[in-house]
Amino acid sequence: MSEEEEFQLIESDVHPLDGYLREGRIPHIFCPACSLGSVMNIIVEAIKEAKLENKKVSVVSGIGCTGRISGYLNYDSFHTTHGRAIPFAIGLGVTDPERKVIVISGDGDLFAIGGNHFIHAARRNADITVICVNNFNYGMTGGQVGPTSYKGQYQSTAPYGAVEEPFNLPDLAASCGAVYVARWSALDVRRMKDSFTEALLKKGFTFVEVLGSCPTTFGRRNQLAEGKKILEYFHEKSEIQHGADTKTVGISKDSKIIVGKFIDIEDKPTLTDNLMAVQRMSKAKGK
Amino acid sequence: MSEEEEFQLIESDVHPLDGYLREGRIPHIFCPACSLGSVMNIIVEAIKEAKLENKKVSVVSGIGCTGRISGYLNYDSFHTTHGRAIPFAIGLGVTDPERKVIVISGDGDLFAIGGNHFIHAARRNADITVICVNNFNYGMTGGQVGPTSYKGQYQSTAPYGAVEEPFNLPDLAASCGAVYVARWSALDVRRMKDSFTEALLKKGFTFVEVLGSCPTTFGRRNQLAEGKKILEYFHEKSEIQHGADTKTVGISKDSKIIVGKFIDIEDKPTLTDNLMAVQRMSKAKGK
Amino acid sequence: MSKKNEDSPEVATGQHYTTGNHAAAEGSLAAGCKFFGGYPITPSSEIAEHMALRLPKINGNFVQFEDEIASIAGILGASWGGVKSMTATSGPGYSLMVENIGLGLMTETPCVIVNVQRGGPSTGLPTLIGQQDVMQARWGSHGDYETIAISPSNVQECFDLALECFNLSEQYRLPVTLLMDEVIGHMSERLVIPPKEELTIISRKKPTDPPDKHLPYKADDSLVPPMATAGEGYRVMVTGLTHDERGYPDLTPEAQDKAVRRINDKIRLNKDKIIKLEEYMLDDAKTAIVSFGTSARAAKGAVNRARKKGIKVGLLRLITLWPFPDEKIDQLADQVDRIIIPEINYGQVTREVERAAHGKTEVKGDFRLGGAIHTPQEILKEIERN
Amino acid sequence: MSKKNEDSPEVATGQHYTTGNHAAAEGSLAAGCKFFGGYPITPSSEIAEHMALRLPKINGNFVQFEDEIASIAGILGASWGGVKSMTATSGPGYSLMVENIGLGLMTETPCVIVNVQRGGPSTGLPTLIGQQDVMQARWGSHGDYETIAISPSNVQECFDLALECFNLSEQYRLPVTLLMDEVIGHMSERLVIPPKEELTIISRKKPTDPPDKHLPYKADDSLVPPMATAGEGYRVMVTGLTHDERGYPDLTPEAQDKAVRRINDKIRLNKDKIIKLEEYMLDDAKTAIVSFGTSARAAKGAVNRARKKGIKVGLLRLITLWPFPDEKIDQLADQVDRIIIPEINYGQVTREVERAAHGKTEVKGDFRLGGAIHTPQEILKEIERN
Amino acid sequence: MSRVEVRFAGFGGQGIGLMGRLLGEAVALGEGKNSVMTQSYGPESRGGASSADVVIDTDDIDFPKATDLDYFVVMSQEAYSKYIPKLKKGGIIFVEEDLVTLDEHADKAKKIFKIPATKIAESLGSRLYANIAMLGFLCANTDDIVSEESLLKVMKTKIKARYVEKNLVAFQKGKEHQ
Amino acid sequence: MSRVEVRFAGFGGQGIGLMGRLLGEAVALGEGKNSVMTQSYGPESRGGASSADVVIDTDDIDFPKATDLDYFVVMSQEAYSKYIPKLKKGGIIFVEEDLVTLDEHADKAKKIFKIPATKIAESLGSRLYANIAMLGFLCANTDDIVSEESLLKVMKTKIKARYVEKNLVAFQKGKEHQ
Amino acid sequence: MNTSLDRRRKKPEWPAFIDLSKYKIKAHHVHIIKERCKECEWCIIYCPEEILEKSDKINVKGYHPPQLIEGKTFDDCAECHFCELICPEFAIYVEVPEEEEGSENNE
Amino acid sequence: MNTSLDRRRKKPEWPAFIDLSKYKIKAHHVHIIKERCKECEWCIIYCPEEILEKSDKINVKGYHPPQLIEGKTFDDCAECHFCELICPEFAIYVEVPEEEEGSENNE
Ligand SMILES: Cc1ncc(C[n+]2csc(CCOP(=O)(O)OP(=O)(O)O)c2C)c(N)n1
Ligand SMILES: Cc1ncc(C[n+]2csc(CCOP(=O)(O)OP(=O)(O)O)c2C)c(N)n1
Ligand code: SF4
Ligand code: SF4
Ligand code: SF4
Ligand code: SF4
Ligand code: SF4
Ligand code: SF4
Ligand SMILES: [Mg+2]
Ligand SMILES: [Mg+2]
Repeated sequence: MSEEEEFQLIESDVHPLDGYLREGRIPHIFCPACSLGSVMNIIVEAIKEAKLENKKVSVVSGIGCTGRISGYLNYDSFHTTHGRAIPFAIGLGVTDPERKVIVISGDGDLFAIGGNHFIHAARRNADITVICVNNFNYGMTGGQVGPTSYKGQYQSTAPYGAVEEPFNLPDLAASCGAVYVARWSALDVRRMKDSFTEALLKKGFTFVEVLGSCPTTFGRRNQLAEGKKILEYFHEKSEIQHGADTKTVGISKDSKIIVGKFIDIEDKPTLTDNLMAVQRMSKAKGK
Repeated sequence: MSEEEEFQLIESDVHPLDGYLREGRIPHIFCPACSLGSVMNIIVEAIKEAKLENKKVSVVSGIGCTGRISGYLNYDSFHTTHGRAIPFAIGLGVTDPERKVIVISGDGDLFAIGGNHFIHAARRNADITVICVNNFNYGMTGGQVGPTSYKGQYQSTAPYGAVEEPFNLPDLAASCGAVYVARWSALDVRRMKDSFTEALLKKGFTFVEVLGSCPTTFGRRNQLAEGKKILEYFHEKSEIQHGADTKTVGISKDSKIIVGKFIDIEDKPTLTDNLMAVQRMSKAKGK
Repeated sequence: MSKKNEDSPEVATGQHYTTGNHAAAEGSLAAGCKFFGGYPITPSSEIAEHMALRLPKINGNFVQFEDEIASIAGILGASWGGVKSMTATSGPGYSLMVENIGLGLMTETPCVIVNVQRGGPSTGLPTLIGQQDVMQARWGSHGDYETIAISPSNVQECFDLALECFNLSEQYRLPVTLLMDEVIGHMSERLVIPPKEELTIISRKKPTDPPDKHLPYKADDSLVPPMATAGEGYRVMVTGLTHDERGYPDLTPEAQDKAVRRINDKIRLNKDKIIKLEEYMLDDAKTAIVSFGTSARAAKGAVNRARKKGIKVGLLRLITLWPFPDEKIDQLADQVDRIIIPEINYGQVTREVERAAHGKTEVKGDFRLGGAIHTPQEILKEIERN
Repeated sequence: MSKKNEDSPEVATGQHYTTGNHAAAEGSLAAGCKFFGGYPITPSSEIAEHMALRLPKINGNFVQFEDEIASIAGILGASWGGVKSMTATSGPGYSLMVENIGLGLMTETPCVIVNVQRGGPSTGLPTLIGQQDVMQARWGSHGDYETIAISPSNVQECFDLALECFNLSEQYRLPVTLLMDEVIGHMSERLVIPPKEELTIISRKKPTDPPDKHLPYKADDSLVPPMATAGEGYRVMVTGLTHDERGYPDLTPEAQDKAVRRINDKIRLNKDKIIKLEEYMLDDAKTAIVSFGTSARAAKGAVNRARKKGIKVGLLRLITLWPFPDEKIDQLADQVDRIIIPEINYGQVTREVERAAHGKTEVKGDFRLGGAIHTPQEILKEIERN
Repeated sequence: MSRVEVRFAGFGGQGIGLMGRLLGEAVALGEGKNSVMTQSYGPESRGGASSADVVIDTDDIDFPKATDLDYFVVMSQEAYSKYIPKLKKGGIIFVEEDLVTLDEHADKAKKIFKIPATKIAESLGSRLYANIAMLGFLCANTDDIVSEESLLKVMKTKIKARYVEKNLVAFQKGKEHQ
Repeated sequence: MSRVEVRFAGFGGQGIGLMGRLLGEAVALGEGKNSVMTQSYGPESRGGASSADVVIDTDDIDFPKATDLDYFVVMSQEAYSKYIPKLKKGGIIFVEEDLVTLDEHADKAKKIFKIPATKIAESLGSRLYANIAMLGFLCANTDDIVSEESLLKVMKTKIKARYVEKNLVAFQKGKEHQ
Repeated sequence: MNTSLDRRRKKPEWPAFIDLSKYKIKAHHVHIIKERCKECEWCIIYCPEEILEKSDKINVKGYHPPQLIEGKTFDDCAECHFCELICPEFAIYVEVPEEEEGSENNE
Repeated sequence: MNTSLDRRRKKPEWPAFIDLSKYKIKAHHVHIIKERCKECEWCIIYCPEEILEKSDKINVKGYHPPQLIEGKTFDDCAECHFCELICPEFAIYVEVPEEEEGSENNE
């Protein structure tokens, strides 16, 4: 049998997106059946779709498995410290209002150690697109419980099951003032791409939560040891409810998972707008 | 004329509450017509009213004018670092479920540098009563803008007027899971006392926002240079709306100020309940 | 590792084969730790994980906080609540903790912080060894303080010295750092935990005077004041501001001198009681190796090999890194022709040795910048170079 | 202070009577600072306040962040955005910044951090002087690094050295600390700002090779790589992980050695170019005073008084604290019988002098623990004691 | 000319720092002499004691704080008790007479000038002008510190426009007080 | 007995660390010898190369890492290329034959044992048993490291109850592989 | 001195922050610790019975503590304790004599 | 090998996450970079046309990359790119020949 007959698919060495990834960095470090690779893939597609000028795009991450994404992407990319992607991104962003700054990081990074920066950035309506891959735990450090772990979830630091109420991320974002809020599971690749694209094209603080599959450190402890089981779970539980009241979209064990675009507000002045206004005022007033 | 005739009020050297204050620490350092003294007064009255055992009460503060309150009160008192009163209080609290831990601190302390601890403590439903005196600025350091400053407010670091959206504190608390949320202005002393008392008697994360008068660093820059003007302002603008949807209670320049008790939820397991549950489970499971 | 002894479930008496991280956790439990507040970070996370498993069973509490700042604040709070408390982290987390370690030092709050060192600076080498946080353990927080930091070289010591950290912390009333490294933390070896009765466990001195007479920051000759904690009726007043003996803020140079001098002197003047060293074949040595942690194992290997070749070399292993054993080094400088310091950093202990040797002997660092440890052969080469 | 010169509004050319804090702000503006990210803290807040007033007028941005961690992260981001950036704080805030200062060091990000020192540890003496953060400026963050810290002694120097900090930061690509103290920060004196043309302003070296050939972390003999920033088409890759010349994470001991050695050596090997000292009446001195910041003023007063009495004493004023002038001290140790170090701490620079003097002369610290400064009379007494 | 040391002292809220800054700048920019102004703050800038030192010299000023006061301008009892020991023998005291009661320590002064600065200020509508009234009083009764001209010039640039006028009146009233 | 050094190597997810831990504990608690087990991790514990060293000695073990491998147990090509230079001349290689192609460096080995551990494991339902199959294979073909008895004892206590049985089968299959 | 009275005129009805009917009126004393007062005037402005005013006397910090308006007596006090609760300086408080008799001369 | 097919049977209708009607069907190639595949099976399970299955071959890491189910051809592919978008390894992609002609031998 020839190769072709055995595998039937056409063998290749390169992928059409390879040019958008840093040379020599694929294979990435993500585990088999981890959705981070997919999310990375979709981010690139969305940047293409949004027709952003490549050199005007910066990608900023904190630390974590998700945080590694920035380093694979062939844009200006910044892998900062744990939890600090957002303030770094704000500093980076204000130096050039034309720059589109994307923050991509994990639930622990953005909402445990980084929670304060998130709520303040949303309040200020900073001009950044924040993508959080919520895999319900700290993947990078081996699977500890986190602020999005649902009650009853087992993790290395919750050997008897998590007991705390998790954050409802879309609601937190909304109540702090985000102008765009959406959530998709790792399976909703095409809708995710649309949301990323919309978020990128919008001014101000835009937020997309992606429910990611982490078979290694989340799944293994929660009867979802394979990536395909997690996707199946998302598939079964998801329900699209565009415009849902964010108060109602909290996730708990075995509950429905509400996905969709929840918030899309127009014309709220952004941090950049405000800083420009201050510059104008300062020149007007002879202080 | 005799003294009595001149002053007519009966002169005294001691106040009935002096015993609840640390010996030799009055006069306090607060400015004339600063409401922090009143709040301190009311906290003591509320502790009395709630009939808490004095030695089971701990008061924890961060740094700021408001943060100085703990140090005047004659309970176990802890004046920690800027922004860290809440996690300190959590550690202190879990060591004895009978202990009532009160956190009293300023808007900057609790919501600028300390914002993350606040949202997480609310999420965990930690057993603490958090009182925030929101004086719309950083009093202690001389009047910088803060996350509760309203748009158009002048402060030393907002010489052209504040431009950012402020936090709506009751809404932030509510959306993170606080079981009791109320707001009063410094003028509402009696209702404040009732709210403090209710909050103290409730388990879980309870939050009262007090709109304070800071004539020195806030008032002076905003045409409210005297404490009495600020109280007058509160008096004019306040409207009691118990049970108001917290989304609607944001404060902006010259807007109505909605005060009242907004949230009072029953029977939500608290951090202490949860930790006890873990202890039980750990003993059940032979892990 | 599971508990072996039903009577004192906090002490896992028996023989184990386990990692340095687990041993440190067990040592802490044996010392009486009842509260762990932490935030995961490689290569320390197994300490948190083990505590999460073990603490609830002995009516202790494990809280995973939202970050390292909350963790250190939380354990200070718990200590004032009257229980022994700890956290564990690595460089980046320790950096975040330094402000509140300062609060612990100023308010004289016993607690233990484990730093399992990885390569730095910054995120550096998250999974690989470093010994680059030695100076940070001493100088990381602003202001003047003295502190204690201890460095184990094997799994058994992780247990023994974790317990010792609690003892010192309670005795001298300060946050004590157990300065491990990634290799020790992740290495598995045999660990023998004695029965509880055989352990020496020290707890904070309590006041004996009645609340209305008590001055919480008044110390006797030991320079360490007894510690009343919350709920005991003493109405403690704790502040990171400069304070007088009552604990009241006193923002004067005089109060500052008194308060800050004492918290420094209680360590400076008790150095001899605190410092632990291992001396190995030093008696007739003409060359001394000074080392610590994992590096000291390679150093011992090198000494063994060199002695076989007849070279007069010995090892001074610093178990206590801070307070630094100035006098011992000064003495050694009188004795030997050369001091070699193999360390996995760019010259931290070497600097201190240089200072304490007062120019009396040659001081030579043998540095690795992180990620790998010296081999005995490499150190031997350094010994033989001349 | 208002701008005087319409052509270069960032330089407030002219004569002023102002504080050290305002002078430091003006020095930064003159150096080209266009972004301030900060969080208020006594006694540094006036720097932020002045920047809030001045920056918008020159198309710069002032962002008051939610805390010090966000502030330092923000200014690193701004620096990679291509502008000169800074923050200002005091001890507690600096403690919170150390983790991300480490990120700046590892990623070689130019920026300036002002620490107006107050008394510590912890909250300590918020409104009163300390010089207790000298060692923290060098060792506060985890991991191995070298850094630059500079200490002004008067208001004019606050301007001059703030500008110098930016120059060094841009030239050597690292966060540089301007280590002021409360007295200098709040003191008012005459300040003369020259016209822009008379100022030397250095900016980061830019790459000259095309993006596809560019290796962002490959340095020439200067050990400092040119810096491409965001938006220039170089697709920079910046990480706090150990990285190779491409900026890619490379978690091996070899990459660690190369990367960390270079960021240390770029300072170690350029020490002589970086270090600034003031020597005052040292030529024939038998006693040397080594001091810095506000203390150096009292020390100069003491030298003047002692000289009047015929005592051969001189002053070495450390303008640069880090890198430490080891060679100069070693030399001085050969010359003098005694070195006295008046400092407002419990012996930080004294330790370094002790190390660098190699036992060749008597080294004696004259410590104040914070809140007050030495008087010339007190130092004179120390000089006369023997 | 040799070193002259002036200390202003009172409590937070009296504008002690402003007095120091005005004098310091008037000297340094108006009189061609050197001056250093330092302040000592209470707990993070409010309440309690407050003081400001101005050291004046034609030479370089090494030590920036006042240690032997040539002039002691005092506006609260607490400040008086705290700092009176620092008065140089033969120094001069300016005192807010309603708020400070002198004691035997004041005997070492060569001269004592008294003024009810707060009352004067209140008569102008706010006790906040007391500091400037005192400054006028100081200016009128000394000759080796600063000229009225230099002081007035600085006041006009350094005081917020809307308060300048009232302050000039306060200054005048202070100057005229006997 | 003198020092014996064993290195297990492969990629993240193959359970390399577990092999080391089981062997280390079996030696230290079962055989009365000393053993130190160290691991080398990839980026924060996943992906890429993974290795575990077990050093065995009757004496104290100073240096904890393996530098001259007596036994090299290798389960990925990357690991083979990386570590083969460390094999002692006359050392022994155990190799997962489907995942590793040997080259001339292997010539210095005294002996080479090959096993399709992954295939064996897959035949039991999951490639995750490959490590234990390899361990059985190692145990069967060495005599100076550890006894089967000690290893089995440790496996029963250290492997999660629900996986023990399958692993024992894998061990057996490995042991029996020729 | 009329300032406080002028201010008071601007106020709408009292019940917005204090419900007078709750407090029964009886004889008692209003005490002042005059050195503590910092003249915020809150007790004066918000006393529902409008019985207080600023005095002319100054205390050691230069402040004018409150006094009874001429013609008012303790009997006019509603014993609502509002002044006591709101005083930020712990300077004013109301004490009800244990027994009605003899309350006038308990000094 | 039937695993993936079994799985697929559990699924409800496809439109929940992909709308087939959007993609016009035409001849094109599905490419595989086999050493990158880590056998997550997502392309297999969620291919709306159900044309993929695990192969028996293992790659260097021991994984089984996907192959066409026997009997299926590229003509069965809907060109929806779903496999391409979801593949976390950048291992599979779909390429539409620029011109219909000659598409079979572009290797
Ligand atoms: C200051 C600091 N604390 C802790 C860590 C360790 N750490 C690295 S990633 C991480 C959490 C990762 O979780 P998440 O952000 O959810 O990312 P994931 O790996 O799950 O994608 C932690 C705690 C660190 N690097 N720095
Ligand atoms: C880490 C740290 N950063 C900054 C400060 C300085 N600081 C002290 S209090 C304060 C803000 C006070 O504002 P708020 O909490 O609103 O209290 P207020 O004084 O207004 O009552 C600041 C920024 C500090 N003490 N520590
Ligand atoms: S640990 Fe989880 S999140 Fe991290 S790479 Fe593996 S599967 Fe993905
Ligand atoms: S500054 Fe403001 S908050 Fe602080 S004491 Fe003064 S008035 Fe009160
Ligand atoms: S208690 Fe006070 S406020 Fe109430 S009526 Fe009497 S004096 Fe007025
Ligand atoms: S409320 Fe208190 S401080 Fe204010 S005026 Fe009345 S007595 Fe004085
Ligand atoms: S593009 Fe991929 S997923 Fe879509 S039908 Fe073709 S093979 Fe299936
Ligand atoms: S989606 Fe990619 S990695 Fe997963 S099985 Fe298909 S080709 Fe392999
Ligand atoms: Mg995660
Ligand atoms: Mg405030």
